[in-house]
Amino acid sequence: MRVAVQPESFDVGAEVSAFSAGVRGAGAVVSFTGLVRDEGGSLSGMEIEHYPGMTEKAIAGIAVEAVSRWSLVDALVIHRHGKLAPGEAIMMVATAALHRADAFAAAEYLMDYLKSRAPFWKKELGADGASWVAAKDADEDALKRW
Amino acid sequence: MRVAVQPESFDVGAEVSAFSAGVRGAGAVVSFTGLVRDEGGSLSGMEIEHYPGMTEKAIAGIAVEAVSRWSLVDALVIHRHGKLAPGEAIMMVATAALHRADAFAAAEYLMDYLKSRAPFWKKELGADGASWVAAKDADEDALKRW
Amino acid sequence: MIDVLYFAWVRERIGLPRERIETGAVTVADLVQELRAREVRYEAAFADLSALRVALDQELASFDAPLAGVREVAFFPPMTGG
Amino acid sequence: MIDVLYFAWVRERIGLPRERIETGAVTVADLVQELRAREVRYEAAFADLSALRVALDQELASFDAPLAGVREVAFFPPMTGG
Repeated sequence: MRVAVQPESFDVGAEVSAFSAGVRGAGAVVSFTGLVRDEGGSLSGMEIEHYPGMTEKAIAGIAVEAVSRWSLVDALVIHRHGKLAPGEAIMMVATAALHRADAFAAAEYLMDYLKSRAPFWKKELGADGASWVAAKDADEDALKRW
Repeated sequence: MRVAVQPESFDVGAEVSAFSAGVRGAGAVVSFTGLVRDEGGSLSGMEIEHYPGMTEKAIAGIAVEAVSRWSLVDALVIHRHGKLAPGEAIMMVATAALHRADAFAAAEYLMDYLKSRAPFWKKELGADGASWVAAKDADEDALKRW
Repeated sequence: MIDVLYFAWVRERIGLPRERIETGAVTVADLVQELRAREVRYEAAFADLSALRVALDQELASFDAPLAGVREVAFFPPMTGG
Repeated sequence: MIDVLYFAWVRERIGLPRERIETGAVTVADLVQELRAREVRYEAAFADLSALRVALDQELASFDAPLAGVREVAFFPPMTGG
């Protein structure tokens, strides 16, 4: 299991390759990548604030729970902070399990919890200035299914 | 949208990279990769038979349905046939959507339909000989949720 | 004349991947009856229709589907892709 | 003495990312009352507690949680990771 919180960009393909190569015995690998949307050209980028220390702990706690609940062979979470341009990868998760249902469920669980329980705050940078992204009720509701 | 049915191996990471780079505007990319399990060392590999012509048509039909139902920005399916060794990638799908729920649902839909509606047949090659993999009732049942 | 294709263990039991058949069968079920009557290897392959699937011109179909206009029939076990 | 951290728009409204505070507050809610009474920028930041979250020593907590033994309190809006 690996958790990385970093300002640097990362190579999604290289991460998926390395992750898949290290999960001998698994039958299913799922990856999710979150990209900065450009909202039809109205966004010039995004700035992500985080809570150093708590972020790493919170993500590790979420990942450990996912590994145990779905008997994962392995799990990976990478999340950036700082300034990002449209199209850039904000974060990714990868899960490896014996069967596809577990790999999918664990990846969705990781995403749902990272959205609402990992201390990151997104600010959208647009032509008319910057604005904090508001948390959605739907994201909080998504936690109830687990 | 790209569908490839091929005997050659493919580079999952390179495919995920290329796919992600081409989906400007999307906020979420999900990939699934199916790997040959080694079943604790008891399997020496797998041989996949397919129905040339029907395979491509069936997959394209499934992918078109997924793109339309979840308003995908793009979708990718690669599926191998022929002989594969443990650990090798059998197939992959990738989906790109504005939001994560659509990208996840479409990837799971693609997988459920590829399992039971794309004309592939897997044969496991073990120490005690070869045996055709039996379809699972659970895989047929999985279609009912869509 | 119709092309009949066999896949996976159906192919192995019958011992060939495809053949051209002259038939007057009206439905898939009629064709199956005709094939079963041929030889014990066909009888073995078609013993349990619930374990078989059929495609007509590369589209999944049912055993009571008509064969009129069909050029290619394929018999195979449930698919195991993915 | 306790370290108090602010993130996102809470940080922006209060105008600083962290401060050390001498307080006798028993619970988080008490501390919030104390801070609100200080200046209008604190009042603005803490006007609607339902829009705020709190962490004690880097673990999410509720506003009625006790502060005994806590070294670090953080206030922030609902998280928007992922």
